[in-house]
Amino acid sequence: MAAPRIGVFICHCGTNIGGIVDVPQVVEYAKSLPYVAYAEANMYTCSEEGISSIKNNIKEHNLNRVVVASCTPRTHQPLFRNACADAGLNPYLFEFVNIREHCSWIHMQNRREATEKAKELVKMGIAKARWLDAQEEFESEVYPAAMVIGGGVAGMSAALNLANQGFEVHLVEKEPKLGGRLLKLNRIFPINKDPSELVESIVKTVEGHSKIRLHMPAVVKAASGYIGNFDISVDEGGKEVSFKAGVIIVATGAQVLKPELYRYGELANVLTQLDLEQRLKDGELGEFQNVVMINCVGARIPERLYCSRLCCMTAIKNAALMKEINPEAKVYVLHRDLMTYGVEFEEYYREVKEAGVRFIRYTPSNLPQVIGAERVESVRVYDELMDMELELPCDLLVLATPLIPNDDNEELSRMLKVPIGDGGFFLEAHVKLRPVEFAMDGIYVGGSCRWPADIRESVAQGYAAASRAAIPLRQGLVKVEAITATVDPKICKGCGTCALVCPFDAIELKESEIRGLEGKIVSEVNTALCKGCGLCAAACPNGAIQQRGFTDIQLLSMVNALSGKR
Amino acid sequence: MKATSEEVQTSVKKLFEDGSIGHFIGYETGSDSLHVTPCFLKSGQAASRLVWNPLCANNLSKYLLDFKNVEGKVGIMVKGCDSRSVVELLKENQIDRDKVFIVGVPCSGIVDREKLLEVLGISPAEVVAVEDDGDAFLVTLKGGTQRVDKEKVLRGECLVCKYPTPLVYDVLLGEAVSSLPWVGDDYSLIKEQEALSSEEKALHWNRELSQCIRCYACRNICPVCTCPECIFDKKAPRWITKANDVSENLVYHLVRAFHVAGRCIDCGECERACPMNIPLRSLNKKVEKDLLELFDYTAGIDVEQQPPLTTYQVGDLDEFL
Amino acid sequence: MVRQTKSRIIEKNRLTELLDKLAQDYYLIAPVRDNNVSFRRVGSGSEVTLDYINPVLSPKNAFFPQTETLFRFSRDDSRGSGTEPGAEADREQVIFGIRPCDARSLRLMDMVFNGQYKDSYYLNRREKTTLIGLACFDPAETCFCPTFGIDPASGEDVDILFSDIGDRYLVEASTEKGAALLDRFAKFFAELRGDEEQLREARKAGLAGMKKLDVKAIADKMAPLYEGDYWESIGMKCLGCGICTYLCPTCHCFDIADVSLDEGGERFRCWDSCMFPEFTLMASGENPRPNRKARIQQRFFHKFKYFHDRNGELACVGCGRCLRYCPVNIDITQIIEDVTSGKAGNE
Amino acid sequence: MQDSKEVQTEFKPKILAFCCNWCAYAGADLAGVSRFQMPTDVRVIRVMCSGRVPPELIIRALANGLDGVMILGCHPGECHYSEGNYLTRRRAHVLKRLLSYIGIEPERFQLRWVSAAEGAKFSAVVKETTDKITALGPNRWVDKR
Repeated sequence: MAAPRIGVFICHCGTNIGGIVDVPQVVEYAKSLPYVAYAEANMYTCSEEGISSIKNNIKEHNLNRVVVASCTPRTHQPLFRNACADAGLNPYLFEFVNIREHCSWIHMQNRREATEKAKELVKMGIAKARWLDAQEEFESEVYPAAMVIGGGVAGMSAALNLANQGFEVHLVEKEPKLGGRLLKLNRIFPINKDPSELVESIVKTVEGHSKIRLHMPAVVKAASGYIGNFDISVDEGGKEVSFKAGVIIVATGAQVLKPELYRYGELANVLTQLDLEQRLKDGELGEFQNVVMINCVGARIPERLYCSRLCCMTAIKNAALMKEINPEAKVYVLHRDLMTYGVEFEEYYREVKEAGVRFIRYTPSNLPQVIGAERVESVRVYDELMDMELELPCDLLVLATPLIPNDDNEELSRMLKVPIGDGGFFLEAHVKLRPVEFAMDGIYVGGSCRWPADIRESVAQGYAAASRAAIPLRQGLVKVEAITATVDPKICKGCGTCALVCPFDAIELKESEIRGLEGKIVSEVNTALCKGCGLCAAACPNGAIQQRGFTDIQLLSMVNALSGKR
Repeated sequence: MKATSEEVQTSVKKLFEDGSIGHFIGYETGSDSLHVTPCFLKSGQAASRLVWNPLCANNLSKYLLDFKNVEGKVGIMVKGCDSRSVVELLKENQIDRDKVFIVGVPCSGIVDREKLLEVLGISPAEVVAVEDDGDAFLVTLKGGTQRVDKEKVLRGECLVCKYPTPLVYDVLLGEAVSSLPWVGDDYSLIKEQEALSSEEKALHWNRELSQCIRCYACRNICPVCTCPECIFDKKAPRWITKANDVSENLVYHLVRAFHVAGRCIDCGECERACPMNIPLRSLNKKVEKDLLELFDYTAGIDVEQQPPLTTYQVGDLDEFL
Repeated sequence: MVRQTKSRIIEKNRLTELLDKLAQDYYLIAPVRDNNVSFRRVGSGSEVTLDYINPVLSPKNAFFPQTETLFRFSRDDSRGSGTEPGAEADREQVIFGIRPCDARSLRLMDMVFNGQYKDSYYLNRREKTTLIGLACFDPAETCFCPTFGIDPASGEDVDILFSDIGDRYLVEASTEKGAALLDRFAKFFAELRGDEEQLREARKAGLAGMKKLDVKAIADKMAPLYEGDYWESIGMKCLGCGICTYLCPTCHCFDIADVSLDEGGERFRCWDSCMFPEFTLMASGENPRPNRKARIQQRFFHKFKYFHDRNGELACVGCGRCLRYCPVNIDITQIIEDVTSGKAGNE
Repeated sequence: MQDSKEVQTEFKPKILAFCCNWCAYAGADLAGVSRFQMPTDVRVIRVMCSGRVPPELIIRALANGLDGVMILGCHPGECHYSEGNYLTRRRAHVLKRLLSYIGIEPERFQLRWVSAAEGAKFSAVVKETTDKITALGPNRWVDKR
């Protein structure tokens, strides 16, 4: 291997870095460090000028490692890696040093120390770069089929989207009927329509689609594999069915909380909003004169901190409906805050108020009280705005309760190795930048299993998940960032510690087939399954397994560089 | 009753004869009456060399690694503690249970040679034999016999041993010993150390570790140090230089303590091997104590038990926030 | 050269005072009880222990330290790059309490460091050191120095020999360096009373039963064992640790490495051991001594053959440390007997 | 060990922080984007998961004379790799106690949870740790060669 020749490019980022850090001084310092063959400052390394300077200098100075000290690798690493690749340098021979977010922006009052810190960070980056190796990305074929779990509106939207693009879709629904929670609703806001029209037309399309294979009632029993190559087994009405899929979309929805509050379940005229809808739908509601609705029942409390978002609109919708059925009825909505985001919803709220529905704000420190022995007779509430206690006559109390995670989320999470976040909902890869993907490649998420979502959002997320899932399906090949684990079978002792800590079952103990080591039991990494977390490398007692791009020697060199060792 | 050397010899001979084993690893008398040395047999003929007495300190289980590729089964003599390192070796797939024949010997404590000589105020040449005699050792001297209380002359690990009888064996010679009467709080010495101030601790360990000559005897004798190439022998990355100074020694000993965390079974071999008398068990015991307190884990008990640092509970202690 | 002996006595109760004085004027190295007794630098006489047969580490550290800076360098051009010898190179040192076996080992080490190549580091220290030996009357069960012609009560290889003869030490200087030191500290010493030689002879009774093996022909008997299986059985037992080599007063192998820091660095050498696999590991990955058998065989071949072929001496002084401290009780005396009796060849 | 009289009047500690790519590093980025000002003594090494950091590195860093080492990772339950930080947590509990046992003050090794959204927390952790370690003074466990 050729001796390292490191090129260092230090970015002013306009004044973002250059205004604080003495960039020329850092450049001079970099030049004094071992293996540095070239160093320069750039106004903007990410500009066209900066990028071509990297490319030109790789050639001119015969550089075989590149270090850029600028902003964060989380946004700019691909750009600089590509620049290296364009100049014929393996993109993994690039190392990023963050002297903006981690230095100039947080030490604006102390230029001298910021400069010293930038020098040290650059020194550490160079120390790591010296040990970088060229890497090849692993490619694997994608089986052109998808599995969508959940036949609600989100799942159906996703399935239809992919099927219409021509991909085979396995849609797995645990109930005997498609439609999900929508089937239970009476009307849908803000259009105030019967959802069955909507559901039926979608269900019909799904059921009649030649590319959709329906598994119903069915539950996923096992799933193994990796992006492009999942092996799935479902229990379909007691029968085991197996198939392959290249991608998986999780759209399993959520359930409505049945509260243990306000004497729900004890008094006959206390309902949840969903109970109310069911009765309205079935025409079994009966007479009513005084309706009180309470919002945030079981939500935004210490045990369940989140806001379910939909319940406010549900309450407004049903309050309006009550007024519509019986214009003489008195309808009160007791709320903590009202979520009526979006153009139509705020307008809808105003209309309902005009129709005579009264909104009263209560505080969690002073909860409404249910009065009555056999039935609710009145509700006593402290009106925060009027600063007085009211007693509202009541013959129908309706509780708006939040959506809560399905009971089987945990099981599915373990099976698919996708995380569950606060409150038991599934957790996407990045709250802002990757909203419908899991960190686990090839698995996507949409609808209320992620977070309480209304129909429109569920449909949109279903489409979004499908469009992300279509990328690998369409490309037919997936590439894995070459930060996966590798084993040195010569020094591996086959203790299996790495396999025990691997969250992705990517490591197996196998008999080696390498010449000279035939029959030796050693760890073997399935690169397609490896997600590059490096847990194995940290657990291995003798460094026999390493994470590419984060090897022991690379990390140790950084630690030593920081300690003043070379 | 404790098994005698003769019983060991007879049964090993039989094992060779009936084809149960092709090799045997045991003890024989060493350079003097106060030493035994590992003994490797290929046939029953030499079985009369074997001994079993309170001087058999060596944990022989690591030698099993050298017999991976031999024909037939390897017989080995294990005490309670040694059997626990066998469990660890099995757990990490370092040996094949089907290729090992374990001759278990319940053990009521091993003599600390230096302590014995000091208590008796004699030189080793005067000793003829040491035998187990309940709560004492019977020491035959050239000029007569002396009984010495075990508690005064036992090895440190034997003073806190909770597993005198092997946990895994194919045949057990002698009666099982369920517990040892002198064993109380395993961790009283550790707790004393924990109570010191940071400065006192640093001084203490600086003094201890500066004496280390990095002969690696503690590592090489350790039955659970089984890496074919230790990270400390690697040239790249070089975790420690060969320079013998306290920073390098610190890295060596702390990393070693961590590497055997959840695997160390306190056979005491590291400390016995150390020519500089560094209290190495103290580091391992500290980790052992924490693993017990934090994760209710004890090493070397059950082959199926997952090592504590390769698993977790969502509800584990979280001090970090 | 005829050795002139200058004899004095020192009362036992004046020894600490003498050591105090020596510690003031010299870099004094003496046996100290830490976890174990070893030779260390002492600042006063009270730190010194006399309760030992032989310290766990021989005093080779004083001439050939386990870790020794060869030179330091700076990256600052204005300060020049070049070497900067350590200040310790110039100190005058005294070793008190060295046993005759260890003293003999220095003679063997001289053959290495003062042979074809002159090792200035070692030789400088040798030259600046005065050895005060302590005669050995109560050897350990592991001692076998007479095997190599060493008289444990003699001062052959030291500058001054102290012999414990009860209430006082007989003090004999056999070199000019030793005599000069006696003169310099004359006030601590007294004239002989006359019964000293008699008392010494009485004490020598303790040496009567010492192990003395016949090693006359050992080098020749080693040669045919090179291919034999004898070492297999020893290698099987051996742990491959460095105790025997590090504790051995005659083992002298070292490695050289650099410490490189931002501001500069140093080159140091440190003990190495033929028992370690990396000792012979080549950059290619090839290892000519790939197993414990090959390594332990090398150790004994070096001691009893190669060193002898080169220097006419066996590289062992019979101090017994390797036997005493070996965790698996590998017995060098047994090996010598096996080799010389021909038993080793029959295995 | 060095004589404590040598303590410089103005001690600037050198602290290393291993940050996981998904939470803590992003949190540090957010702190930067938010221009939260903080002490200059912490240097970040990016790893993909807090679980990548082996005890060897922490021990080596402290033996090298660094004054403090932190591992910053995702909150429990939020690991990008679902369980890496749980393993980190177990290791850290054991390592912290072992370090403390030989006299390295527990403050010198910290594991903290910082999410991608917690720029403010990152900055607070940096301040807090810098303050604590400054108060402790230099890591004098080993005399640097």
